Amino acid sequence: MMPAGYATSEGGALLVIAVMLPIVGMIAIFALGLRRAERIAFIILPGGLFIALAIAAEVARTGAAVTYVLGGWQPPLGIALQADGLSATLMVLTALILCAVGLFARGTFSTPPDMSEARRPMVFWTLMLGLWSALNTVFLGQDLFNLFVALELLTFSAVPLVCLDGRRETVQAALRYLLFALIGSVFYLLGAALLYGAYGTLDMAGLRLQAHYNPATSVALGLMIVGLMAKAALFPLHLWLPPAHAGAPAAASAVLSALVVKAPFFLILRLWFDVAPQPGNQLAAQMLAWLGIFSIVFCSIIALRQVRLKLMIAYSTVAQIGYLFLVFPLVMASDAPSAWQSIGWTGGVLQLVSHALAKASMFLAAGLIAEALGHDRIDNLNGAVTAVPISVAAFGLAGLSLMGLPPSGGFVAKLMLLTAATETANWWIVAAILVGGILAASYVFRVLGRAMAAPKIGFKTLAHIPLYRELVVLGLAISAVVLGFVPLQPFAFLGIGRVGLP
Amino acid sequence: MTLLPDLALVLLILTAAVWTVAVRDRRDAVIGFIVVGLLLSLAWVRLNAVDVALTEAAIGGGATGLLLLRACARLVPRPAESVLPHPAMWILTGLLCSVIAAGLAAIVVMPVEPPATLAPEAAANMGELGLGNPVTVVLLAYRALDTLLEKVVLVLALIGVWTLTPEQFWGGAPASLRAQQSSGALRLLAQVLPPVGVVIGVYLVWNGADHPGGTFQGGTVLAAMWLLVMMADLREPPEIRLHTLRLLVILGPVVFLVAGFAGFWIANGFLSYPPAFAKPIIVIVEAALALSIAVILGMLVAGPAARAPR
Amino acid sequence: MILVDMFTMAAVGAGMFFFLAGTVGLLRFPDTLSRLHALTKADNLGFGFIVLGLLPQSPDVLSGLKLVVVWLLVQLAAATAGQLIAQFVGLERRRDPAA
Amino acid sequence: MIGTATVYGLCASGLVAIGLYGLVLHPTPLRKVIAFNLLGSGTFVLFGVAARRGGAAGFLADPVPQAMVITGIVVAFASTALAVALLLRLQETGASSIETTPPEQQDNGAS
Repeated sequence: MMPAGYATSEGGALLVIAVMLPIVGMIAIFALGLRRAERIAFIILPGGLFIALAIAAEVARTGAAVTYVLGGWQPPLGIALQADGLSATLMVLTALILCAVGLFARGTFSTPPDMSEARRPMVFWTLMLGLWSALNTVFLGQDLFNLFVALELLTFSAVPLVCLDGRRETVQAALRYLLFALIGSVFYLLGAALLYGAYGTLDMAGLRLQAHYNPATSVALGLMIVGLMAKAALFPLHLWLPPAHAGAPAAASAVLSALVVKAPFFLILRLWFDVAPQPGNQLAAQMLAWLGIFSIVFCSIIALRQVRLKLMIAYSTVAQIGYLFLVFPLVMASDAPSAWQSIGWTGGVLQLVSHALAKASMFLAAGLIAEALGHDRIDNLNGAVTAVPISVAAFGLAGLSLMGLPPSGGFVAKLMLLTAATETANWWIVAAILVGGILAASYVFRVLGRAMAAPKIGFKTLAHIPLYRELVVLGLAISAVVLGFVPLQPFAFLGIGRVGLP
Repeated sequence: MTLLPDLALVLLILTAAVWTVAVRDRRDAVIGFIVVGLLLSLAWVRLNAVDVALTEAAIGGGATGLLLLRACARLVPRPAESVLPHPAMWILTGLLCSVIAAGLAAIVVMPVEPPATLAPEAAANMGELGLGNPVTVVLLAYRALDTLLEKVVLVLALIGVWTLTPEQFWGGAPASLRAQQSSGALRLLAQVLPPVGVVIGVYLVWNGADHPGGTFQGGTVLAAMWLLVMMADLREPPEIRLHTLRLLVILGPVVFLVAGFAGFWIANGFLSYPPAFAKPIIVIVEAALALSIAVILGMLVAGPAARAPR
Repeated sequence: MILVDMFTMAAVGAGMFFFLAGTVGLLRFPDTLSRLHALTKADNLGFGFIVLGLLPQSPDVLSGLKLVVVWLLVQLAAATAGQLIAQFVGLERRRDPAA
Repeated sequence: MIGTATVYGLCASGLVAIGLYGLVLHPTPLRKVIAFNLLGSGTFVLFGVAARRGGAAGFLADPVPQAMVITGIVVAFASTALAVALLLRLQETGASSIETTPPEQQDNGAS
């Protein structure tokens, strides 16, 4: 009856610090109302990055998951945090992107010197740190209720970021986002209630040992996955995402699109491979993949028709998330010894990481273009290349990854998914990946074509953009590209600490 | 036969819930919701969950009800709210909801044997801590991380509400809570009740260590007293830039965090308590949390700042 | 002992009667003020009798004291709520005498 | 044989269905928020049923799901507060319903 116990491992305390450090920073900013909120944030940001790297190093060194049992209370009564290869990777990714976005945002969200506290900086930095803690908890949590609290933490950090500038349509977008997120949470919680009623535990390892197919398990997992789908904006539950991500300030959009929507997907992945009785349900896997296909094709086409750059990028996010959901049938049909040794699984994770880097870069680039030109209407982008050349270049490089063209992380990811799909004869998926690539190329080149065009007569740059901000954007885009050169070997890291299938 | 009162209660709850959703006027809907909340606290007593019953009555019915009533008062009146949607739409939705309800019902009528429970584990470890109320032990020891993070959720919710402050009012005070018509009776209540209410709030927190009650219930009662005073126009809501206010908001989370980190030195790690001091530590943390909850709930009801700082 | 139990039954029974009467009044009376009248009757007499009936049953002085406190608080709240509702009705009537 | 817990389990299912129906169909945000609270209450009662069935070792009910419900109720209150603040702000800035889509988003309404 009792699942295999957790034991606090060496370096386990790092996990606690990863979750608590941003909270300490958030509380400090909130309470002290210091002259400059960003100063505290810039102490926490490198600290958090260091912790994430230390955790990854510990996982790599020991070749096993790093674990911490809170208060010494053994799950399922207590709560454990655990970092395996995948969660360590995602934590490092999160830390990198947040640090980049922090650098980028320093200019826009600094407290004016004549004020003791201004609304936008105070809110932006506290929420950003809250969001970090939430993401780390999602990646580390092993208990489904603890993960519910983490998801709520994420929602409460993300929703106000959307309406930071207080315009009517952003408030509207935030409200819609909140309602979708709340429906998602309730469905998740309903599933958790059913699982508790059936097994008396919400600990993932415990559930993995006990769970078997019965009505309660199927309904519970179904409800939880549907709830998480609403939070991850999978078609047809994506309607909230484009206005929300397009309405937020560029720095917030980057984090929302790159990281926040990945958290619920990560949980679906965990429910599917770490909790659900194996082998998973073939029909459900096909359904998820079909919704992914619809996301890719449908939202890419809508992205192509957008007038405003940020809305286009937001639709592209929905499309790119679609790729992630192709993983389920691909992994199930593969004959690899375990799920995470299959090429489909690695391709999916790589898609997640490369999209995060590319999309963060794209949103930030769009923000700089809008700052320089004073608008973000795609048809009037002429001359952007003279105003912010580095940002346009970054947009193009990030675009490579979205299209899946070599050399880029997106290329390797999509190639892996494509290989897995051909091997398992999932021809619809093959078609979707190819069509999605062509559509992505069209919308990226549409923007680039405009941005590269000669400026109209009387063209004026509205604002001067400091070089370091453009370099941050370029750095993110380059990392998305460099991911394509990483040899396949380190991907074994993603499998560290994952339990073999029974 | 013994099920008769339960069946009647459930019937009442469901009727009130249907009314809440179906009624045209939104104020009626809010009142319906408050009724559901109060009936639900009875249901929680029947489910042997007195702690939850207190929380549901205080927060589910009380605080949420106040919040919604205030929203009603501030929203511009609309002639009728329930615009009948397209028949296809409500038939489809109705069908979907019925399927989900039927699925849940089918699962609850087939309980697993023996019942899945963590009660024996919870009981086995209680002795170490010296507390009598198992729910408090779960909240502040076994699953203290959830409780800590949930306090952070409350702080973030407050920041989220404050985000909606118009730029020129940042740092100022929320809109006054006073009723349109000043009332002598309300003012009298706001003078007589708070001393009693504060005693009850403190009692609930103190008593929560060993008996039903605890931080949330006590904190909500404290918040209710504060809101009453504000509604009777005896006090204005404080300016959101005030240091005292900010410090009160974070007092609970900070004390909790300090207790958590202290565990690295005085016990076996984060959020673990040395057995000899477990009870005093938990009671101190609870007291700090209750104070913060009271302030946060009050400010959440008061809403974003609506006046420029003085 | 029997005498005490009989007292409890009688008092609680009376309380229930007043609650029933108050509820019927609340549902059947035509306007807000008379409904309010019915409601306060139920609160005062019904609840008062029930507390009175339960008092001899309390195991110790503290529980009895709690019962009395509960009764006092309910009286206070009911009186204030009654006042507020009546005031609101007065306000409406002044604004729109037809209602 | 139907027990007390089962009766409340059915109550929970009913609340979930009623709340979900209102949440999906009501056009105005305030009514959606109320419906969300009903839906949430139903979910909590489901935990309560599991708790009541799990009473053992001298406890009348399993305290773990009860503690989860208390956490959940507080979170639901926080959600309601944020939603109410958003919808009041929305009114201040000039819209009366979240269903009115601004012109530039008209084409996503179709998707």
